[in-house]
Amino acid sequence: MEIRVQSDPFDFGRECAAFGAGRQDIGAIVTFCGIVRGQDQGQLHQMEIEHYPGMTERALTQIAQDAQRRWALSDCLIIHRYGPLAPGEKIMMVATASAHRADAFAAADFLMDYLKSRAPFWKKETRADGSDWVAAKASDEAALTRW
Amino acid sequence: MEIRVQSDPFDFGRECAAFGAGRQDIGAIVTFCGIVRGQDQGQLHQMEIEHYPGMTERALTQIAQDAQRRWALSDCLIIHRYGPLAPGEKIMMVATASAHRADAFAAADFLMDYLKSRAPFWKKETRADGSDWVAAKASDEAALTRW
Amino acid sequence: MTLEILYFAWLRERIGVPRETVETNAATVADLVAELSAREDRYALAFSDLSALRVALDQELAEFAAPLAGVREVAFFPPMTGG
Amino acid sequence: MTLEILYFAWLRERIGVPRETVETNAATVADLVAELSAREDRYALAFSDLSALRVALDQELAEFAAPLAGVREVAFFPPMTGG
Repeated sequence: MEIRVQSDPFDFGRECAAFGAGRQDIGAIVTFCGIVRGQDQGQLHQMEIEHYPGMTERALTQIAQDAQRRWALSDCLIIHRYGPLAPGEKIMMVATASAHRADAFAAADFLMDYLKSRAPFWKKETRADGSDWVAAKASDEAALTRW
Repeated sequence: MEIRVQSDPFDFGRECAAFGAGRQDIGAIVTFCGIVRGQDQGQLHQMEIEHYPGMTERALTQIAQDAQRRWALSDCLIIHRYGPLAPGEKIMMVATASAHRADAFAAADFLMDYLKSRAPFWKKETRADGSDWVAAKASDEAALTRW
Repeated sequence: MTLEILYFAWLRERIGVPRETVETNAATVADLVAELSAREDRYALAFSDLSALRVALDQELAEFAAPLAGVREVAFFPPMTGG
Repeated sequence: MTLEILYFAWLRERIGVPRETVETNAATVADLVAELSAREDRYALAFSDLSALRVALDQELAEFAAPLAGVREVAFFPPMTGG
């Protein structure tokens, strides 16, 4: 299990290639990558991600441990960036590995749902007409009841 | 949308890196990779994948088109190998891209379920005590009723 | 009519050939299976449990009750195990 | 007791500082919020709708009714929007 919170970019392809490499007990890998969309409600100039250093790592670790208790995971990776991001940049990724696909899919889906609403990150979007903090969606909070 | 059926290995990391690259309308990418497990019911020496050339490409295209009708996908990729594979080798992958994570997750999960039971591939496993064709699982057929 | 018949996986191994060309007047897939099974034991054995088999007509999955009119390629195989 | 108080996102912007050290006898988070709100308008304004806010005590999510005994770090912030 690995958790990384960083301002630097990460290489999604390289992380996917390295995740679970060389292991013969893994039958299924699921990865998710979140990307800054440029065309959402007018052209986005920048997305700034604020976080709570210390609590972020704790929250992500707890969420990943929760996933490992619920499903038979061989491995689990979460990378999340903070700081200013441009449209098209990769914000974060998760990867899950398991013997079977159902576990890997469910765990990745679960990680994303919890990470959205329970890890201390906040997004601020800057457009031509100014800056706004992204409001939490009721649907994201509702998604947690699936688990 | 891209469908590739090939005996050659593919580079999972490179495919993940290239998928959806440079697009600003994509907010979420989900990828799945299937890998030959070595330790399933005794040490596996080799997995041989047989397929039905012609029908395979048709079936995968239909499954991908189905996914595109059901969810708002920006892009969709399926790569599936055939021929002899060693433990640890990557068998296949799917990737889905969408504005939002729910569509990307559901579509990737759907592609895998249909690809398992509706695309003409058959697996033969060779172990110390001989070779056996992998039997289809009732749970894989049952998974189709989810959609 | 002339049909190209394909066999895959263990069915191919039991029948002993990956494909063959057959002259037949069978109206449906089930009729064709009966005709082949009557021909030789290896077919009768391979086709003994149709619930364990699938059929595709011109590369589309079909039922054993499906008519063969207009069909050129028939494929028999066990349930698929991709992914 | 001495508490380190942290603010994030628009709450940080409205209150005008990312963190501050506060001497207080507040028994619960809600008491602390009332104490801060009585201090200056910018706090009263920022804390006017608690349903739009979340609180963490020593980096663990908590309720506004939670006691502050033994706590060293209190963080206030809007609902999280990670991923």
